[in-house]
Amino acid sequence: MCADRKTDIGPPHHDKFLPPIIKNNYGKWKYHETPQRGVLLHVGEKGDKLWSVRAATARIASIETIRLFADIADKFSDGYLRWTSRNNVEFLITDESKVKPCIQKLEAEGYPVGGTGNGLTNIVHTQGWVHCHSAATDASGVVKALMDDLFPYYHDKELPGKVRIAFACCLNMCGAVHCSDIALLGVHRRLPAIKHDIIAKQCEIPSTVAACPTGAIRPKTVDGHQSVEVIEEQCMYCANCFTVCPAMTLNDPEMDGLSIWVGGKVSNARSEPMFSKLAIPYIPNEPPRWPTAVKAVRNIVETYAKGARKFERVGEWIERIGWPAFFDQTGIEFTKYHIDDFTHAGETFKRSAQLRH
Amino acid sequence: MCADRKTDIGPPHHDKFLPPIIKNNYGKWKYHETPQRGVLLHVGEKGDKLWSVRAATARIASIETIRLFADIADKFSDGYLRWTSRNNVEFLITDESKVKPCIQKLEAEGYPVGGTGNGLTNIVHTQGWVHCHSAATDASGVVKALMDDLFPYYHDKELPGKVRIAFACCLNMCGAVHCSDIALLGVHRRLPAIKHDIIAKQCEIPSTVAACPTGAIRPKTVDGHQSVEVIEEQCMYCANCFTVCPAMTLNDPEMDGLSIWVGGKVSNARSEPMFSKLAIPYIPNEPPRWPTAVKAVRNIVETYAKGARKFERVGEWIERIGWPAFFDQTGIEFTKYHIDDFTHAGETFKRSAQLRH
Amino acid sequence: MTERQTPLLDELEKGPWPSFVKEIKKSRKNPMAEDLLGILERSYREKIGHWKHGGIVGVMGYGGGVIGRYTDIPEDFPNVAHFHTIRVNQPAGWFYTSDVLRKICDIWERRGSNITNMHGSTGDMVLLGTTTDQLEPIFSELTELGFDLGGSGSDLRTPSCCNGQARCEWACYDTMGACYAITQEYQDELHRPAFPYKYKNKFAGCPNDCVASVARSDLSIIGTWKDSIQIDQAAIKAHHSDINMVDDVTSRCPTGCMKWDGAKLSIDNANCVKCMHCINVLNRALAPGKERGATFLLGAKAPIVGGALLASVMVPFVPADEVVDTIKELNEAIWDDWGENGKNRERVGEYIQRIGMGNFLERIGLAPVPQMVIHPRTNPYIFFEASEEE
Amino acid sequence: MTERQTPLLDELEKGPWPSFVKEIKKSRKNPMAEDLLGILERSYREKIGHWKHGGIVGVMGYGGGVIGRYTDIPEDFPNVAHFHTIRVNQPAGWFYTSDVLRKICDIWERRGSNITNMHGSTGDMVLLGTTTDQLEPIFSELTELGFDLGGSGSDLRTPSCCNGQARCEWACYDTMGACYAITQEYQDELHRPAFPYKYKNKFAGCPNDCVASVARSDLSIIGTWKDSIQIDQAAIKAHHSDINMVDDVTSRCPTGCMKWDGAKLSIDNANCVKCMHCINVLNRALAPGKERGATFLLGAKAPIVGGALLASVMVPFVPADEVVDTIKELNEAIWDDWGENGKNRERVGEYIQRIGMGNFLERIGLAPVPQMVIHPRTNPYIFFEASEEE
Ligand code: SRM
Ligand code: SRM
Ligand code: SRM
Ligand code: SRM
Ligand code: SF4
Ligand code: SF4
Ligand code: SF4
Ligand code: SF4
Ligand code: SF4
Ligand code: SF4
Ligand code: SF4
Ligand code: SF4
Repeated sequence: MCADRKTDIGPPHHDKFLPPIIKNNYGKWKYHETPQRGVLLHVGEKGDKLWSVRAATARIASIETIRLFADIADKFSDGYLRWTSRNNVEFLITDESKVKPCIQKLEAEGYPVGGTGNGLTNIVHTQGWVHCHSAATDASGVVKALMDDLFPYYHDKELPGKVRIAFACCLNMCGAVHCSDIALLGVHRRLPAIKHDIIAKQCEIPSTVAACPTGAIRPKTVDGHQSVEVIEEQCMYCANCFTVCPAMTLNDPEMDGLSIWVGGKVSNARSEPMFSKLAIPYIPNEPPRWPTAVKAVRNIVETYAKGARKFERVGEWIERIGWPAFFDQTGIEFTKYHIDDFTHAGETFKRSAQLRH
Repeated sequence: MCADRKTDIGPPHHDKFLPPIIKNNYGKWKYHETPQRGVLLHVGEKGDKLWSVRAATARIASIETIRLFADIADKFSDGYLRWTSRNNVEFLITDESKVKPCIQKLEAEGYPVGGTGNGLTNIVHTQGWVHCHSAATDASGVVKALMDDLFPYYHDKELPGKVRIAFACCLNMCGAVHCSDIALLGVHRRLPAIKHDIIAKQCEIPSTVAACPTGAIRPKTVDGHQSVEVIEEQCMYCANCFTVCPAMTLNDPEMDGLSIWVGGKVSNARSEPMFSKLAIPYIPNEPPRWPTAVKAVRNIVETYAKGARKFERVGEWIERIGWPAFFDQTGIEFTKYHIDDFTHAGETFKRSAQLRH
Repeated sequence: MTERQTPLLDELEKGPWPSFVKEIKKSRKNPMAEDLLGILERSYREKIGHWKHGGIVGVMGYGGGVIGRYTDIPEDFPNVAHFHTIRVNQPAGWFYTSDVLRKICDIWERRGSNITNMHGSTGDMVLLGTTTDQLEPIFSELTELGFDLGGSGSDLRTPSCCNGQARCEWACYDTMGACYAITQEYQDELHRPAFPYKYKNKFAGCPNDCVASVARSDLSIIGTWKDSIQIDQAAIKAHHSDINMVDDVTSRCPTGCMKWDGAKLSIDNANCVKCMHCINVLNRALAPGKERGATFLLGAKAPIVGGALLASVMVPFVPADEVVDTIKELNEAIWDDWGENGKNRERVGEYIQRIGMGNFLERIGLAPVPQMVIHPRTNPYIFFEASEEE
Repeated sequence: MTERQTPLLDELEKGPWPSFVKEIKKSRKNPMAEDLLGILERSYREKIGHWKHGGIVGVMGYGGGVIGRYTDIPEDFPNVAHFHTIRVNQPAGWFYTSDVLRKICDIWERRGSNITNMHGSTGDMVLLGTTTDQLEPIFSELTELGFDLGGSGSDLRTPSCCNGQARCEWACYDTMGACYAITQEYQDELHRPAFPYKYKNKFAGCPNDCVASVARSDLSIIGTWKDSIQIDQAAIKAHHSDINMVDDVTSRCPTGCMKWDGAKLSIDNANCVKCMHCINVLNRALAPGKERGATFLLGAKAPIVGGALLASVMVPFVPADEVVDTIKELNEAIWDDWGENGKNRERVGEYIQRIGMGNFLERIGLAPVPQMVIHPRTNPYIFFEASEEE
């Protein structure tokens, strides 16, 4: 270790990367407009104008692509660019005449411009089969298939309000799946396969037992090995045991798949933040293009587009029309799985006679 | 046992006790009016008219009083009368000219007429020191003191909406305390006193241990007796152990008292049924007239009367103005006890930035 | 026997509200009432009750209907050494004639304390205080008069109902008829506790729920309707003097499904949730629809042990003429399952939460419908069944 | 090395949306990328992932910032036998220059897979796949460039923020400044996991919460204001063509505190809950008030173990210039208590529920205020304290 090894320096100060117009107008923006989908125009108190051109990315970015973005930035936005909180890239342009050419260039390279205003933006998602050991499904592939299908809603077609889709490949939910207008979530449906021969070596049995939220795991000696057993009726396939102990795997080619959730949000606009709620408990994994999942999401988006009022988020729309109408209008089947049966289940029961008949 | 001992005959059929006008108009009433407070006029489809004169009772009724009501019924309502679901008595009159004299007679005897429409009606309450072994406070005495103080709201003064007060002398809540506009609830605040010497004889130790919702009770041998101990931090004085085991008493002259709850309702009108929420965690028992409790309830009623819109129930008013405003306007102190810490506590935390500042 | 001094209780004779102290004093010639006054004065002084846990007392063949009660200071108050209450099953809707009331008073004068509760909060007529030896005679005189005992213990508790069609224009089914029918049908369940815990049925004729059924009964049957609210546009004018159509009516509709254009009221009935508010306010002009029936809700209870519960929707709509049969089906299916599998002192509402609503529905043979929930689950902890495997 | 056939993945090159398969193929000259394609094609065929639980790998002196990853079929894909990710702490607001990006690409070309995630869902720049021996060199080149690693494991995770005052007229405090200050302040907590579990800070400039802080960070700091919304009545006209003042604005206000009389907009600011809707819609005419600051909320998390949580209000309002200091105070008070008493893998939101909010507040020295709850408790299970005895 060399003497001048740097540690704990933290990230570079953002000032280094801010274009002059932003430094000059920091905290002094007056209003914004959206001259066209994918373009934001922010106007400063003194009239300074900043055009942000927002383009889609696959989130996974090759260094070739990052270098391409760097070149585009050099050409149109004085070398300044940023990413958004949802994996879009934005070019920060001060010269209005460069806005259209920048858009053209991006779209020509396969990075379509859009995602602002009321409609779809990029999907917040996770690693999937590209990198994670926990994944009950792939992430990037489903996202790609979905966004291809819903593309117009990103690019030019409006929806009543913002629709935020999120994707997570397992119940750890490394994304905003629990609070999204529409969420896709990888699910397991088979009991943990226990490697009895090695579990005692790889894992601490007591902490594995303790990891189970429902108490389904019990210590047990199997074929002379110190191991555990899982009570079938008590397992809901959360894979928390697997997170703690690699010798209990949940991944399964036939039983794994996706669930779909709707009606969450995080903004405080109009309504308070809301959790996503179960719409479809299970759809099988259908690589490479997950047609059933894609069709299911399109159906929800289109039913919403037809029924919602302006600005209404998916959850607000459903609250207004009622869940029975949501299931009715989408044709999605309501099953016993939709009725919560975990710790706070009773808080979700309809405890009133206020019903549409 | 004599041969003709009757059992399982059930209650008499109500037909026996219905006046002819009700039999003729059963299911055929058209509308009603309230010609004056305490009087309902129901009009049948064919124009038949029934006046119901509603009078207060103490719920506790001596047979002398019941005989008095029987006499009044004979005189003014052809012998027909009923009680309501809230311990008022109603005289069912078909001859309009008998309405006023009936009222005069009732009030002269000390049974004031009122309780209809938007205002106060009788308090649903429980046994208290008159009969129950569990009571942390008396019932009838507090109710009497309260209704004396709030009397005009029963008799002639209007409130924005119906205000239903309920009273229960312990956490068993033998009343609608959990869903009342204003509720008074007897509370214990001292650990169960355990009769170690007799507990094993009087109670089953395992079921006593199991009765505790928080698991505060553990088996323990005390002075050679098989008994139990209570972990202080885990006890919230619910007295469920006492219900199961008389050798664990909670009653305590100094520590027992009352709590006050607000904002519950059961009707579906406008808003869905709601639970009552904690307003004041503890007020000492102050027999005979519980002045602190009476003042506290009056304060809530009057703050509500000032602030609520027409038809608004207490809970609806508070939801509209917000709980901070409720505490502010009533001057009631908000403490850590107001924040739920039981099983579903987290569901009551404010999980949004929507706040008035 | 000399009358006791009761300086504290005397304070409660003052004021305009009917005084329970006066009621007890009115009964004073009865030594039990005199001792009750004394013991209560003592409680007022000492700030503590003087009653003991009740032993099991009752009438032959019944497991409920009597609450045994003894004082802990019988030496001072021998006349309330035993002071049991008798729960007399009230007639549906609490209707009486002067005649029948007098006969009850006569029984109670001879055999009890002279004091009653009209009524207990489950709905029974509560005869307050007698001795063990009087129970059987009282029972026999009551049955002679056509009355029977109500419930107590782990049984079907005395059903109760609002006065419904007897005196209310909004009743969507015959609450009193249903209450009577159910009470009669289940005399055995009412008198012989065999459940894990108590079980209550209450009947309200419309969503105003004047018997608090949604909060106070395990099975709550609330009248409602399916079709459109009946509107008499002309009659709206009758209300005009005191009702502001927007402030008081349309803006208070929970779903905003009403419009008032200054002359005409229109309702988007598909979005009406049958809350009753507009009908309550405009009672001469509006009425529930003609296709009437009831919503069934299950599981209400007081807080002990897991926290209070309101009842939740089981069957969104049952036509009026099928209400009684559906109650029987549901009660029996529930008793079969909960009766078998419920833990001791576990109300059905708690039982459902323990085993899961989905499982419960399967066991009692009801199909899940979205009306049962405020919203579908938010957690991803789904107990997928093995049968789901393909 | 010959390029593999990837018929299934090739299907994902089609269509208008940017293709991650193309991204990986663009990096194909890097053998790691080539093997990633191969292993992914295999997963697509077999419908199962091929990654193993990560071992503990990292850079010297740090306990986080690297996620160890190994394939379970190294024999077939030796180039991804090790395939660790590096979490690089992004600059606040994700602002970059072309220049700095190219330098990062250069490092990654030499020492990694050529593939990145821009960005990970906590906010880091994620360098996707390298080998253990490269970790230290990469770290040294990154720090040379002025970058450092982000968090992983049971530490303070990489804080993130919306672009706030840099490019948004609504930011009520300097989110980027606060994010930077906090990240720098807690370098030790970020790099050396010492908590019971992960702990996240996110900064949103206004209640629109463009970083989803209320759902995804343990401590969420959301900008807001105290005084009245600034109204430019004249500017409202600018919106008139596409905005209906009643349907789109006033009727959508959650508290109904706005009135539009056809010419003038008035707001009852005492009842405004700062939801942002009207400002969002009328952004040329309305603006947050001038007395700005932030609301602090605590406890959000994903479902494992007890179910997902949104953050809940801790401090209703902190003036803008006290935000950073207050975060420090709160973070440190929380870490002292939860750090000491939290169970392993218990997020602070779960911890609070276990020990009780009232107790938690006492321990961290905050006074309870009604803003913290939707409503006061409904159950009567109050843990009265002995100190309450008189
Ligand atoms: C760039 C970005 C912040 C950043 O620092 O990266 C951003 C920027 C803006 N947001 Fe946002 N929001 C951004 C993520 C979010 C998120 C977070 C998320 O989706 O994960 C939310 C919360 C979403 C939710 O509730 O689930 C969010 C909820 C809003 C809202 C509230 C919308 C609503 O009605 O609920 C507004 C107001 C509006 O759109 O009028 C808003 C408005 C805006 C404005 C208009 C603010 C401004 O004046 O600059 C910006 C342009 C919005 C647009 O896209 O039309 N932004 N915005 C994020 C862009 C993400 C993307 O690439 O699409
Ligand atoms: C008499 C009455 C109160 C009154 O003054 O009116 C009453 C009195 C008692 N109730 Fe009750 N309950 C009475 C209506 C209620 C109600 C209200 C209702 O039915 O609408 C409730 C709340 C609703 C519910 O069922 O949850 C109620 C919830 C309880 C509970 C808590 C049950 C629970 O599941 O949480 C207990 C405790 C128990 O059962 O061990 C209880 C227990 C008791 C006991 C038997 C106490 C005991 O442990 O032995 C009381 C006997 C007192 C006595 O001295 O007579 N009583 N009890 C009511 C019955 C009169 C009647 O038959 O009409
Ligand atoms: C007589 C009684 C039913 C019975 O069979 O005994 C009854 C009778 C009527 N109720 Fe009720 N309600 C009766 C207890 C209730 C209860 C139960 C309770 O309080 O425990 C409720 C639910 C209260 C709650 O939500 O907590 C109740 C909620 C209503 C409502 C809804 C009020 C609201 O805005 O929430 C109405 C509608 C109205 O008042 O316009 C209503 C309306 C009525 C009407 C107007 C119905 C009618 O057309 O006859 C009756 C006269 C009301 C009045 O007092 O002005 N009744 N009513 C009960 C009288 C109790 C008493 O002595 O005061
Ligand atoms: C890389 C990333 C997903 C992505 O593709 O972007 C990620 C990846 C992993 N997360 Fe995550 N989490 C990532 C953001 C999140 C988020 C979102 C956020 O921070 O806004 C969440 C939900 C919010 C939260 O904190 O609750 C999240 C909730 C989890 C959880 C559940 C934590 C909980 O309390 O419920 C786990 C399980 C665990 O910690 O054991 C988890 C565990 C993991 C592990 C380490 C899996 C494991 O058990 O080893 C994943 C490593 C995957 C890999 O191959 O790299 N990850 N994780 C995100 C971090 C990138 C970055 O630093 O920017
Ligand atoms: S959601 Fe699960 S599978 Fe996906 S990246 Fe996170 S931990 Fe891995
Ligand atoms: S998957 Fe979840 S529920 Fe099943 S055994 Fe593992 S930890 Fe328990
Ligand atoms: S509330 Fe408690 S004390 Fe009062 S009657 Fe019921 S069980 Fe007895
Ligand atoms: S009073 Fe309640 S909490 Fe305390 S020991 Fe008894 S049962 Fe447990
Ligand atoms: S519940 Fe409805 S039907 Fe019954 S009395 Fe009340 S208002 Fe009338
Ligand atoms: S009954 Fe209630 S929901 Fe239906 S129209 Fe009237 S106010 Fe609206
Ligand atoms: S959270 Fe508010 S301040 Fe931050 S970018 Fe979004 S709208 Fe602007
Ligand atoms: S910010 Fe929201 S709450 Fe405030 S006035 Fe505007 S719409 Fe209403």
